[in-house]
Amino acid sequence: MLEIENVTKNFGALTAVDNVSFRLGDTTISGLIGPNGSGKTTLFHLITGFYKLDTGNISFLNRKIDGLPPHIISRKGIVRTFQQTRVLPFLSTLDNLVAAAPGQLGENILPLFFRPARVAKEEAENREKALSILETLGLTKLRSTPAGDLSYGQQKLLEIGRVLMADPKLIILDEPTAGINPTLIRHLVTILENLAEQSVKIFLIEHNMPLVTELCDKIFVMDSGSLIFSGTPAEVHNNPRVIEAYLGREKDAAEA
Amino acid sequence: MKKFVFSTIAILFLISAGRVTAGDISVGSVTPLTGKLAVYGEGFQQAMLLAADEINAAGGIKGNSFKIVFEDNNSTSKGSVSAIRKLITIDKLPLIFGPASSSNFLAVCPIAEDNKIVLLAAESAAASISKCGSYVFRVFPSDLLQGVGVAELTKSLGYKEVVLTYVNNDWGVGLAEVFKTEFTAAGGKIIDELPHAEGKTDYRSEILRMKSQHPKAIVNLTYIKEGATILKQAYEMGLKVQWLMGSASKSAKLIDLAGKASEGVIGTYPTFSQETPQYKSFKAAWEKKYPGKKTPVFGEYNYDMVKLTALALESASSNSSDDIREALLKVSKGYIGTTGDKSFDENGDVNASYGQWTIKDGKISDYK
Amino acid sequence: MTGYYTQLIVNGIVAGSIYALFAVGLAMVYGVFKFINFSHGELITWGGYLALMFSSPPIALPLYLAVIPALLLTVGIGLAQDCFVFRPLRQSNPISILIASIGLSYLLRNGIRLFWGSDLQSFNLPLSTGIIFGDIYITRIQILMVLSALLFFSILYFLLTRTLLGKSLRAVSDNIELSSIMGINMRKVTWTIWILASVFAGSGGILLALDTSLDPMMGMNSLIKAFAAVLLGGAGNIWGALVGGLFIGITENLSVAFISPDYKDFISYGLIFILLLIKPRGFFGIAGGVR
Amino acid sequence: MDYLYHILIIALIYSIFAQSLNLELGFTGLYNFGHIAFFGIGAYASALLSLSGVPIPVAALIAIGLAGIAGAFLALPTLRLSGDYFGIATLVFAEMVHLLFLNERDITRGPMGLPNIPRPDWIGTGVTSLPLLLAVVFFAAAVTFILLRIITNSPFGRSLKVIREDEFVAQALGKNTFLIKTKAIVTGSAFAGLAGVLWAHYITYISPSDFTLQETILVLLCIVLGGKGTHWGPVIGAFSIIFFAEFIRFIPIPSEYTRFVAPLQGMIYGFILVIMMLKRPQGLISESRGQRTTNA
Repeated sequence: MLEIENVTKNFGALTAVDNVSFRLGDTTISGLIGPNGSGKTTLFHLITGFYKLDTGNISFLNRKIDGLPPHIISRKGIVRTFQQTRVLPFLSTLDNLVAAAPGQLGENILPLFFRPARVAKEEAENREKALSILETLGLTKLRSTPAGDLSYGQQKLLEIGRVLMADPKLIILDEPTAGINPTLIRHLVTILENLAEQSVKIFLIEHNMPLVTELCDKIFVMDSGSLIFSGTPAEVHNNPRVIEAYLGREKDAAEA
Repeated sequence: MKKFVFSTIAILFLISAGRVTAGDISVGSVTPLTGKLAVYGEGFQQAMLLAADEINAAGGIKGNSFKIVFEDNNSTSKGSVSAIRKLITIDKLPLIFGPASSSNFLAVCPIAEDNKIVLLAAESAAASISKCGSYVFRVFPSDLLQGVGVAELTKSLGYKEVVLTYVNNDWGVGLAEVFKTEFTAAGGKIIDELPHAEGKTDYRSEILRMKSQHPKAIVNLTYIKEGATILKQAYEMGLKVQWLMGSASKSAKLIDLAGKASEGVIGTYPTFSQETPQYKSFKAAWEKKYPGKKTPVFGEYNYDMVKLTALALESASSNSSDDIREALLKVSKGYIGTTGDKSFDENGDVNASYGQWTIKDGKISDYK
Repeated sequence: MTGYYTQLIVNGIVAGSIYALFAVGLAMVYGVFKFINFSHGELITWGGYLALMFSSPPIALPLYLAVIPALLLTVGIGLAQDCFVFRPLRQSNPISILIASIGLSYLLRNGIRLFWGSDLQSFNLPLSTGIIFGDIYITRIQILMVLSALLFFSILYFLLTRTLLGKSLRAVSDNIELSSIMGINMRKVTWTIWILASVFAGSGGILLALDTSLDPMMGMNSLIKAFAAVLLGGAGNIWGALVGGLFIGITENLSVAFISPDYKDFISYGLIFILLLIKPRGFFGIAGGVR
Repeated sequence: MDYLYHILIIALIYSIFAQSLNLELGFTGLYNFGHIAFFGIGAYASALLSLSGVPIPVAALIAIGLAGIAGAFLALPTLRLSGDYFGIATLVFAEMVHLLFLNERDITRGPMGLPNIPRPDWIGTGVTSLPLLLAVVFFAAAVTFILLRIITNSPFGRSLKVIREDEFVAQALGKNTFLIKTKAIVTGSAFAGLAGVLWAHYITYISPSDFTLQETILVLLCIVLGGKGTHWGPVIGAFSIIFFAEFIRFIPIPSEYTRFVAPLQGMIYGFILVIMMLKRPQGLISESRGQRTTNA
């Protein structure tokens, strides 16, 4: 469904993403791994339109999406989270979710005055949906707390919830489990697996290898901006280049 | 919220109640004590206070002491409107001295007219003030006269072609319009015309542009601050021309600021002889009250305005605006103040003859 | 006529070098702390007024000596700004800092009005015709202005490239969080920035006052141009500030030859507007992005 | 009483103006330092049209529309700029508009200003018109308050806040942030235009010096003091500031000291801004954090 062809992105002299090509087929949950600075997040920014690519093509459901602004890409069904959590701190937990509902009529000014009933109905439906997502996330009790007051892990969950609210076709998660405790990780895994059953595709960056192995059907490995390998978790574990990419770094780090 | 508003209002009225004490006869004054015109406002105020002191020393008005309630207008029209509303409603004053600067004056005109309050101006020159209404008077001659004066001066000096520059505000533009009409009608030619912004510190580009026209004379209708800066910078840039200026820059302050660059400037001003006993006594009183201070621009007009007002209040049959207005018209007939004859015409304007001033040896003197 | 244009360009360079002096302090503060300091203009004004105070009775120091306490006090104001307002606000949201700096600017400007009045003031320097090169006139003060700007920028260049302090300063403006982890003495760097910014602004203010005159709005008026210089040069970039300052000075002066001088400011503003639109991140753009 | 009417009218006009800026600054997080331009455009447009014989209500509506269009004109090119850059662009825009008022003398009469701006016949010009004027201005302020309250309490208002809190998140959630911000600026500008219209027909004389950066700072102070991003904040701020300014007139000060009053007042305003940011950045009223912000 997502095709990436010969994508390159330079920052000045630095090539962050170097001629990367791959496609996300029918795989339900795919992972993207690689050492720090290997260009994973940059690639996510390119897919979601936050960075403009220098060369190459990206298409989604057979339509070209590179060059489109982020909000259009989001409306086409690719919804993302960010590496560092980005909740809306002043808004309540519930509003964080309701705000994410796509295509709200009430987000235009005129319908507020000319079709208030319709806006109110839509708002009620969105609230209903948001409440049920809060239920799933286990955050119901915190619905009127400002999102900025939630714990880090809860904020991560809320971000996932926000993505769910947006009716995505493909979810892009940038390190969803970084910095949260094991109990919450299990909770998250359950949520993601449930999602996968509802035919939503997931593409995630993750450093937690056991988790990646458990969740993902297919794994892509990046190093220094290039895609060096792709395959099933088992294949990845046994691939010498991948091991070298990781171990090499660790060796360097140990010597430094 | 409500509590806050009401308590503020309550405090406002509480304080205002004791403001004008019995036994006083008060008039109001909207004066630019702050803001960009504060340079002048302080001088106006001092001149007015000088006159008030003299009036009180001479026994006040009908045995009551005379008082001027000053309200600052921050040199803006918004401030002027607030100030005059306060003077009219809270202090209930029948006569008010209007703010300097024609644009501020024009903003308060309709209010005075609507409330039938006598409004006097001592330095607002815009021609349109004549049309303000029957309660508005000014002891300062209209621009119309001054523009004609400058045009005549230019002609009499034999300049057929001049560069015209003026401060880009209501006063400058109004004056320049009159000058242009008069000068071109008499066969003069304006080679280049450029306004300069008010209150800047660098006019070199404007001067260069004037210089590039190689004029023999430049008519520069501007204020002290702007005038001094232009003269100084022109001097530094080697622009040697005859500068012709208006009355607003006729001040010792101009010489202070521009030094020898101001030497030789010729200008016009609504003339009044400095040899009259009225002027001499003003000058003496000024030096006594404010030793070491030079008489401010338009100070004499402010002084005359207050003196004339006192006369009108003295002769008015009551303290109502209408009576004061009547009295003012009456006492002004043939009144000779520091600045000459102050007889009001039907528009509330005074006549004036224009004299010529020049700067010689670092002093302002009459140009003959 | 060529003399006319040359003279306009010369004037532009003089004006521009002063804008650049103002801009560089703004740029340094922006570079490290990432906010636009509205009260920077007041450092300019205070510099000028303080020099006037020390050079006129009752203190009446000769001008070249009066500059020293004036600059010291300006630096004091700069450091006080940081100490009492900006340091406590460092973790606040950007709009709070911006509003606080607007408030500070208003406070300091009205302080000038309180002490010296709104009246125009000037140093009573002996007046003389400028020095003539061909048909170009330039005054001694103007030469001093350009030379000082050159000197200040050379010193700054040396400081930034040749000294340890300069290196840590540059590191900090690249990444403030990383630098504090790397063991750079943040307090020292902060002080340096404010001292440099105040000295540049104060000296520029004194020079500008010597060249023209003093009024409470002088800082605010020059500040808009300095902002423009910073933005044109790329925020946080010191050399950009120099180029931006000169560019604005020359453009606005040259424009007078072609359009009415009333629109002199209009042209430089319009230019800022257009250039911002074409190059939203200035001439020397810095890579920005999401994280 | 006239004086009280006058203060109330001025305070109400400023409360409209402050509310309109609050929509941009408080709710959307747009640092618009050129807001006075739209106040000025509204005032000039309505004054010029009504002086040339257009019926006043029509002139007022056109003027409000023009202010809104001018808002779009500012928004379209500048909204791509990030925070500080946008602030400078708006500041510069306002200075340019000011210079146009000052120098396009054939249209605006330049520094001479526009005197004798008419008022509707049923209001009239005399002293007796003040209570009626107050009623009209109060009505306008109330309408502004209600409309802006509906707008900000809606899903639209929520997306404004989403943009304020995190524009990237808004984009990632499919919000067309550019369009939404443009709408906020157009709406804010139109209401600023309304305030300008009321101002012009109340004072009946306008000149370019009424529309300067100074006024933007004053209205910024109103918002910050009252509480940005709240409904009552700008209103309370406007009333506090206007009443405070008038209150100072009643402190008996010997005339030789009056020249210190305005600088001190300015210093106090500046000090309040700084102290508010240090001690209570949310203003007198704080924006309700959390809770449900929508009821549409």
